[in-house]
Amino acid sequence: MTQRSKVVANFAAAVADVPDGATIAFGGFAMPGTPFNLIKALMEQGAKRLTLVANTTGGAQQPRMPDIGMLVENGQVAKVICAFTAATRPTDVLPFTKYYESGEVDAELVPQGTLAERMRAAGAGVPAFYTPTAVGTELAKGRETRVINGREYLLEYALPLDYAFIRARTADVLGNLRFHRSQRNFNPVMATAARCTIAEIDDPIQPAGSIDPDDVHTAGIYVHRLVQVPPSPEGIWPAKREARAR
Amino acid sequence: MTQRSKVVANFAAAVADVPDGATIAFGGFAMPGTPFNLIKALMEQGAKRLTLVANTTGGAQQPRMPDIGMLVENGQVAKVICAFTAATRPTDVLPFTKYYESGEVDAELVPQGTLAERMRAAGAGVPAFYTPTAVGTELAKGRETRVINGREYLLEYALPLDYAFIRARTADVLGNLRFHRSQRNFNPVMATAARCTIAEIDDPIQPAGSIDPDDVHTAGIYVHRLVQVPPSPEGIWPAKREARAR
Amino acid sequence: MSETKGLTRQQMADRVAREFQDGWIVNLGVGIPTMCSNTDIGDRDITYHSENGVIGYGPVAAEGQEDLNLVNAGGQNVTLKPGAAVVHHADSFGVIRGGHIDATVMGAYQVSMTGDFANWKLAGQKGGGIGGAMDLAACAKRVFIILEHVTRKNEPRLVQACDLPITAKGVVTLVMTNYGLFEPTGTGFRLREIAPGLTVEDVRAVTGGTLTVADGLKTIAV
Amino acid sequence: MSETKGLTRQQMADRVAREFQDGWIVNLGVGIPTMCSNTDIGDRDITYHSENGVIGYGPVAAEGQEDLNLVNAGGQNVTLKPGAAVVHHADSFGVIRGGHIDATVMGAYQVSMTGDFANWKLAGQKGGGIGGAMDLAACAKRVFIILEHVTRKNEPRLVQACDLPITAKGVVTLVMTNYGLFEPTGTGFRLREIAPGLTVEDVRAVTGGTLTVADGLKTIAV
Repeated sequence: MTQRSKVVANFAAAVADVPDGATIAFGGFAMPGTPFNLIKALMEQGAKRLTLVANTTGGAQQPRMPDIGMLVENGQVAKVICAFTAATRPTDVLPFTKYYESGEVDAELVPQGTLAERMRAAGAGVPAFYTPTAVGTELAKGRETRVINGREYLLEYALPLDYAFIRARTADVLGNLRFHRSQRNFNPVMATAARCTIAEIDDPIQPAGSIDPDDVHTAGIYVHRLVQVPPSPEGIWPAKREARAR
Repeated sequence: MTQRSKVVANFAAAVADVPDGATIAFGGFAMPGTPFNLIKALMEQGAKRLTLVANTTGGAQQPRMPDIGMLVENGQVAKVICAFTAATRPTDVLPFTKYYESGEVDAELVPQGTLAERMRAAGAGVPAFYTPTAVGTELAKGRETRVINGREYLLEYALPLDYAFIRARTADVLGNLRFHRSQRNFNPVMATAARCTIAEIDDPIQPAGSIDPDDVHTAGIYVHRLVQVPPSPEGIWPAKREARAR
Repeated sequence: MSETKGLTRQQMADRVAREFQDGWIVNLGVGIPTMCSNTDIGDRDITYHSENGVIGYGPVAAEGQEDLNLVNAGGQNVTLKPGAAVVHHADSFGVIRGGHIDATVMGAYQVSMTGDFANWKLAGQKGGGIGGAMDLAACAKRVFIILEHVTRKNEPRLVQACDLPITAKGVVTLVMTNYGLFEPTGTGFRLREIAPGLTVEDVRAVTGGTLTVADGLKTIAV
Repeated sequence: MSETKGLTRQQMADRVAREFQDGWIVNLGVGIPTMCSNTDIGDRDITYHSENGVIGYGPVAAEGQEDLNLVNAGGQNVTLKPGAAVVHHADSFGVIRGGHIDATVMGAYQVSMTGDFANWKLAGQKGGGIGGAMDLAACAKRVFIILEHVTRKNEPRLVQACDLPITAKGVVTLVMTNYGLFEPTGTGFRLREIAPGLTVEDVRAVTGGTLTVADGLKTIAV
């Protein structure tokens, strides 16, 4: 049997087919697991009227890395689905906030756990579920709730994706992935929810079967394209500094 | 800081507090991952009017291993929640079937994926969810369905557990677990759904931190008691034969 | 009991396996379906998935080479192919319900011309054996059924409407029997290929509902 | 802008940390709450959980010793304690929603005497910053809030009813401010412990709703 490699030559090739209007999720929580190189490639590719899904819109840290806020500034974005349209600390101003406040870009604000679960549901064929989160808040206004065993829950729908852009430490050519530490975050969940998952990989991509089947974090069936992150400065933020602080 | 060990001296001590009327789930799919030693200990402990949750009621293979059917035969069981009350092949007769058909024991027949998802939901704080499974069948009769995006789905409720009895290959004293190959099956899911998870462990239980945090299959926060499986014949089915067939 | 006509069990499995396309993820049910993984389909790369969370298993292990903690849906000790991955049961049914299975192959008692099928409960039985069949039937992209064409009493298993409790409604895309390869059309069964040594009239005599015959009917190569 | 009275930020965190009981699983929010993990609470074994799936993290990493791929909820490079485990985001919020968090500690703009609190959206703001706060607030066994007792305009943050959009209703079990340690009682705030150098009347003057005082009111040890 042949086992084809999913490795794509470069980031431009990996994102070339993203059409206008696509829904794309981006892994990452703070820096770890963020697909900086794919975001940069998407800015160059130029697809428009995108719906983006991510924890935050970025731009909270300096120096600024490629983030969703830059795609917004680049005029590529119609809507963002995220857990923060503004910073937690009111004195921090996110670049995204002014686009949202001015109405140039739409946003759907979703509690972080609900965001993760909606994508998990999409990947797992669950079209809707109930959650206690956000009951009694402004986010629940006018929405369907249900009392189960004496407690009120909010109905939430699955969030399916066209693309997931993710980042992992290790991959084999079939797309089996391993994440390092908190690099994992949203990445495995988004991979299950997307029709096409594109992963940028820190370490040299390995032959099929190099990862023990018990140690795979994301199964290759969920990953469609792999791109090796080249050495810095061409590749962004390889982030290889690791303490042995155990 | 102290880090207490969750290791219990023996199986009898591990199951001593199981009260009459408890709901207990048992991991395992075919032989791998089945907590044979805990089942045997529960037979000796004698708790009654139990509700048992498992994929099957056992008894399909010879020689017969400790299984749920034996707990039924032992007069300890009020109800079984499972994906098989009878064998797939009508000519195979499960020991459980006659107890069910005679009305001595109640059963709730649940599709296997729904069974797993109901426990996953209980562990993850989702009280109910929709699934396409079993729509239009006898199992859906009289039950609530809902059309979402043009497709009909069945409402299913979380299945919380008092106890989960599971089996893993590797553990540290804090209850972080790793499963070998298809030993994993229902075990991690049941662990999240139970108020008290008891795990029997194949290999010598290791000091805290012996398992790399990226390689933990079930986090120790979900595991309350560990019992080392002693060497055969005292310990049942260590099942250590492994091919290097890669 | 009628003499078994047409294809053997392995020949049925072989013919179904030849439907699998390169890159597919396939779930094989207990019994004849598991025999599909023995079939040589050349260069095509198929990932076999099993309900217990094994993604990418291979042939049954050689005697003495078994890993006793590694089984397929039928409880057989299988091997793993390079690039295999193991997940837990909820994630494994996430693969299924999430629509990631290209084809599922199952046995059945009956299939109807509208694509319903029954495989979990016999007439008058209390309870039954569902396993993962309802999840797979409702969610796989294609549902292939392999079954003997007639019951031991020589009654058709391809029927106008199932009288046994169904596993799922309108999902069957292909039906393989020892008599031939069929498609439920909604108003009947279309015979796509016929077993060697049988005539269309042989088939029609033991098929419920309406039988239509594909243009240029082929004989199954065995 | 008022002069800050009473406890420092670290003293507030220290007092809250001393509420943690042996064996608890605790989630610490961004800001003052993360300072709880610096507090020495002796022999007690606490497992710190962070929204991004880290279970069992320890102190912030020493300079030059950071693992850049390991952060807590505030984005700080932390260390791991022996026995730590990492899970993905859906599983991490499974820990939260499933009721496995013994206590969550968060900052807030306002807390009401019925245990509502507000920490995601300012008056007139479009959108906001929710993060994991609503999940944690709705599902943790205990919700501890740490906040400055008054706003920059010297207005109370402990109020009869929140006028900002709430994060969750009736969930707050303990409120820590620079003025003292309080419990929302439904009909007011009960002052359990007071900051050194302050009187009950100092506290009452800048507290919304009704203030009651615990029998044998203690002064917070700093």
